[in-house]
Amino acid sequence: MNTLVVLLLILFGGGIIAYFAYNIHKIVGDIWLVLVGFAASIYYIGYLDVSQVLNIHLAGFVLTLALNSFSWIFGLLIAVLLPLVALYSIPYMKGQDRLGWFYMLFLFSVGGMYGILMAGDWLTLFIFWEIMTWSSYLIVIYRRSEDAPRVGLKYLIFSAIGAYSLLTAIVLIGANVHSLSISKFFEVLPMHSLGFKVLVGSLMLIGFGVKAAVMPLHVWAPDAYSTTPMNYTSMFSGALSKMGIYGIGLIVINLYYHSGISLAGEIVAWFGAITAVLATYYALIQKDAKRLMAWSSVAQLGYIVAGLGIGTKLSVFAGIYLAVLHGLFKANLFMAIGAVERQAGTTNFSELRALIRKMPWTFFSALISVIVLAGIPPLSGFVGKWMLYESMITSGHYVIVVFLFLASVAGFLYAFRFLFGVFLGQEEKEFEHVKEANPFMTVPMLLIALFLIVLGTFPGIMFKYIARSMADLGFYGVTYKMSVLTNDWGQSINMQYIAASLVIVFVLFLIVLTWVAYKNSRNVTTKDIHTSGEPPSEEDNYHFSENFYRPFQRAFAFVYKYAITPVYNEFARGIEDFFQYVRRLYTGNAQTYALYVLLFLAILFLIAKNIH
Amino acid sequence: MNIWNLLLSAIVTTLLGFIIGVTYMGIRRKIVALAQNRYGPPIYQNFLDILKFWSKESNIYHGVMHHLAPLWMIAMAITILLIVPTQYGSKFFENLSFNGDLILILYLMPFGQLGMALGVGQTGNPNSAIGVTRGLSLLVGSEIPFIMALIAVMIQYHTTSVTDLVRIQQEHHTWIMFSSPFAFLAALCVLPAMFHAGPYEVIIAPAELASGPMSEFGGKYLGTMMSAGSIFMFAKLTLFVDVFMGGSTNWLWLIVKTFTVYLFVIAVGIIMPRLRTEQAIRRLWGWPLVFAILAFIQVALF
Amino acid sequence: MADLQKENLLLEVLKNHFNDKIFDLKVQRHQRVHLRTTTEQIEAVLLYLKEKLGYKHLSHISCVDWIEENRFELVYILWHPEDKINVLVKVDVDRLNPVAPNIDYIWPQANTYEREMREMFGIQFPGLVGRKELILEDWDDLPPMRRDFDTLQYVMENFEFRSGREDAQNVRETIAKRTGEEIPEFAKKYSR
Amino acid sequence: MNRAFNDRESQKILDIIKNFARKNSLFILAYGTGCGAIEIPPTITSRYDAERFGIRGAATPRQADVLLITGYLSVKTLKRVIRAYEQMQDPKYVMGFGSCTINGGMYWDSYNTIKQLDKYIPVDVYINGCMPRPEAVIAGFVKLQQLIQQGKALGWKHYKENLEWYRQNQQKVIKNWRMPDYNW
Repeated sequence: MNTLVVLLLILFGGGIIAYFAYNIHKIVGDIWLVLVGFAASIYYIGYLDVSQVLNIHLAGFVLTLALNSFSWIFGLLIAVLLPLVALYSIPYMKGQDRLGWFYMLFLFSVGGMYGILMAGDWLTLFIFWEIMTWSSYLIVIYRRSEDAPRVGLKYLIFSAIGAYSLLTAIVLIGANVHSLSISKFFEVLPMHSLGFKVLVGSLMLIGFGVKAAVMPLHVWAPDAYSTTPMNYTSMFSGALSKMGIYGIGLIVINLYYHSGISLAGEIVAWFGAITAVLATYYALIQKDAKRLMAWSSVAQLGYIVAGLGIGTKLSVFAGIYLAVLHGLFKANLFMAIGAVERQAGTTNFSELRALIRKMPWTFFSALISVIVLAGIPPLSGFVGKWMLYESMITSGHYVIVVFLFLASVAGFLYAFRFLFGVFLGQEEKEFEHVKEANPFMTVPMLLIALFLIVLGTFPGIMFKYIARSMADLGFYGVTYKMSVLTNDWGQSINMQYIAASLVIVFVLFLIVLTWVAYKNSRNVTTKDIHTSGEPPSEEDNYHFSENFYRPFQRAFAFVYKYAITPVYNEFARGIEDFFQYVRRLYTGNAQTYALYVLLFLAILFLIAKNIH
Repeated sequence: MNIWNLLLSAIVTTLLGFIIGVTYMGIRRKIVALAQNRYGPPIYQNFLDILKFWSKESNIYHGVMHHLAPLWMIAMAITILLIVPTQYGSKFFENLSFNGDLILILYLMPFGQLGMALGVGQTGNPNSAIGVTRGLSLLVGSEIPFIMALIAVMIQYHTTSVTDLVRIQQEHHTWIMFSSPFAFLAALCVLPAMFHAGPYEVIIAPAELASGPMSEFGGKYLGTMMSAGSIFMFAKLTLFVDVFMGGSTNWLWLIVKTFTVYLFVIAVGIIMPRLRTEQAIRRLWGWPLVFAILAFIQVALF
Repeated sequence: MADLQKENLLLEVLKNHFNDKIFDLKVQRHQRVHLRTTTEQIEAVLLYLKEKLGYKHLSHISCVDWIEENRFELVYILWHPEDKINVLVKVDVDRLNPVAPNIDYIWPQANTYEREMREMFGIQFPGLVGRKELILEDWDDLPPMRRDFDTLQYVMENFEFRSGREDAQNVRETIAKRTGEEIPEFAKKYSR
Repeated sequence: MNRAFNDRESQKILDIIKNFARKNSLFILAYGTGCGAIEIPPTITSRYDAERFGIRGAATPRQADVLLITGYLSVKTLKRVIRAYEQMQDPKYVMGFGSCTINGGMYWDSYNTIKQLDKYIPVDVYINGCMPRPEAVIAGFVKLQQLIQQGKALGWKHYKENLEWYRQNQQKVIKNWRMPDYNW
């Protein structure tokens, strides 16, 4: 039997069974979920045959399932995250109702992602794209919180914009190329006119850009990421957004660079860079850990899009590397936030204080992830950042690299904001009872953290797969070494020496300092600080959480004043109003929407065929 | 590369960097004193300070991150000193200069700052946290013109390695400060901010924030931090000299060059009054950014 | 000396308005008018002075402990910025039951003075808002500015003197002895 | 190697080095009570330049070596002084300025100021005067330096050993003792 179909069956069948299993008992459902997670993951890594192709003839269309090395690496990311998130979900979702429904949608969306990666033709891609979108939409509104309908609506409207532009592009392809096969499309593309290429490319980029949250289309992302239950957000931001990156990668490299319109690719890169800068600037004024990390996701995806948009060998390499890495560390960070939310009951910076002593393991994994996020050596984030910057400098994109540097330096600010706001500062009585999260939650986080540490010194572990996937994008002869990075001008850095130097000095002084200081050490509380002699009373708390970056905000007032959104909000509100109006025509039932999408698809195809 | 040779040269370089850095700080105090019409402390005063901090008997421990805070600083400082080429052409003092480049150094610099920021956060002192936010905000101000200057140099000479830059300057008998003057000017303007000296000392502001990030550190922690600060300062000076002033082939010449640059920083620090954070950022994004853009234009045109 | 036209005019106005509710009216000297009233009338007098006559500024409220006459004397010192006249309004408060009206709705700054008097003399101002402690901390003895509070005794009980101060002389007595001055009896008693 | 450190003679040499560093690097925490606070600025600025002795202001008790009590000390400030003193790291020294810290001075019969500073915290050096001028302050510092070099400025040890006595005295004047406990 075709291994690709088996994987999809595991996920979709597992999803349906999970629905019933959770209706029997929670424990049955949990066991089933973990089983499905591990089964899908092990099956994907161990038994999947990449060379297999399956053609399904359906109503005059040929639906193709085929995996290549480029999509395999994104599948690998999902395969790594899925079992860990499944383990994490067991304690995280304790006490929630409609778990069967939730996990069915969860597995469906994962199945949808795999379907997208396996799609060999545009129609299959679109079908799975919609499955993924719908299941994720239903998860966004799963929690029935106050603003869930609004957030869900926002997500849905942007997804609809993306889906329709994708569909239009597919119809155009169908009408002009007479084949919906993805590989065939890229083969014959150079023969087509410039206008066709730009039009199809732009439509596709809008479609994929929605999921990748590129700047004009990102509005849904911060809300949706922060409203969804955190165990799904780690998949949402970690893996689902990478489907957009996957699509952008396909389009930018194959459509723009291999058919001679690299300017368009650079425009995409510019969109990515601006996304990175502005999203970073919004991230650091957020007052909630979830929203901060949601904005940070948008910013990080901006880097990846910029890397793919530049289109040199090293930058695409860096883009894919960062995409996989972002999936890992952002999933880890959302898991950590989820653990904090579950244990302390809030993720608001003005309420949270000093959880480091209470939740040391969560802090550790969050710390590692934040270091990776900030791109500080010697951890793995730096490897990606280095390749990205060097590729841009060596290819002469020096203005765009300044923008990315700006985003990344300002990224330190929100990285510290997050760690300080949640884990550091003065301890509060209210959080005395807080305990470390369940091992089912911490162990997956720590596993990812460990992997991120190792990857810093030995990035070659992952380079192997990325180099293979580069061949599928048309970059042949990508060389890599275990821990030596080389740029296009031939300069190289050796991560082993750097890491060794840092670690040796660190450990040496740690031993000396601990040995010297241990004997007469006085453990003090966070209340015993310099307060000009005034002894703080029980109820005093000097935690610093309001107006955290006030001077920064003042200095960059113009960014917040002009670039934020009176206009943009109006635009969004207008769209929402419009949608509200449109909504009245329909029943408001999700199935009806799905029906409409399918109807629209059918009508478009009919029109397209008739025109021809 | 012989590992023992590397180790030995690393230790020698670190010790020399420490001695020179601490002496520079003492000289700075002396110069500031002379400018204020005082006699001032002896130039070895900072050695005594560090020794005194290390001979403190008791130790105050706020938590793990607090304990580790000075270690991030010193690991970062020493690693940067090892990556920056101190002696051009010397086989012995090669250190790690072929294993790192400018981007790595730029990214190593916040390594210590963020590590310290975490330790500072665990003490729970609001003054320290305010100091850290100021420091990080200032980082955005100073880093961008500096990075732009470096990128201009990198693109002009087609290399991202400091060692290569030194080699090019030594072989062509020129200094980059003459061949790309705008990049040099931009970097020079933000140099005081990189040292948190001169008008950009709002981070530690003793009268206002009780020395900001350091306010809960004392004894051995502060001693380690001061040592790390001295080494880091010398490493930054060496980096500046390597990139813009042709590096050096012996220690004496290196000392002369770095001290000249440091004298500039001290002079600016004595003359200029302290700026508020947003003023500092605006100032750093004023002329330095203009110079950096001119440097870009120079690269693009020539 | 300057003529006391303005001061006398003010005296007339006050006399006409309040009749016998105020007494002891006199012009002490140039730019200074003195009057006395009761705790019942003090608010009306102060309000009248502020709203009608333009004594906008409350310079100070002070308290004098007349322990022999068993009363506290509150002195409200007002200032007219244009006419340049100080008015001293004095009120007597019973020492055993020291209650005076709270006037911080007339001048907000009165709040601080009243809190200080509450702390230092134990005078109660009904409706006075603010922490109980203003200057002292954890004070549980008599209010320390009262004259029946013996500071030396308190010091002897709570602190210890370093030896070597025993031969310290009373400066006032020494000078008096040297010059042959007679120190009156009351001054001796409360010479501290 | 181990013997060398435990050996009496070498221990002494190590102590001499340590004390030399300690005496030449005094970070002061000026607790500006009373009129003595105004004597500090001239002492450390251009006219008298205390920095030539290695004396330098410290911002927080954690970094400081010397606590200066510059003048009369009310009971309310005593509480803060004790806290600041206990936050300092060993070895730490205290200097009392002026006659008020010695025997109450002109506030000898004030209900609210303490009379003998050394009953509450250990004082290493007193400087006489009302107020001592900067010359006297510097003389006091030189005296403190001599004591440190000789290893006699051991007020901090004394405080630790007689903590109960000090606590008793402190709690006698500070009625409402709401101070965090210290684990020595």
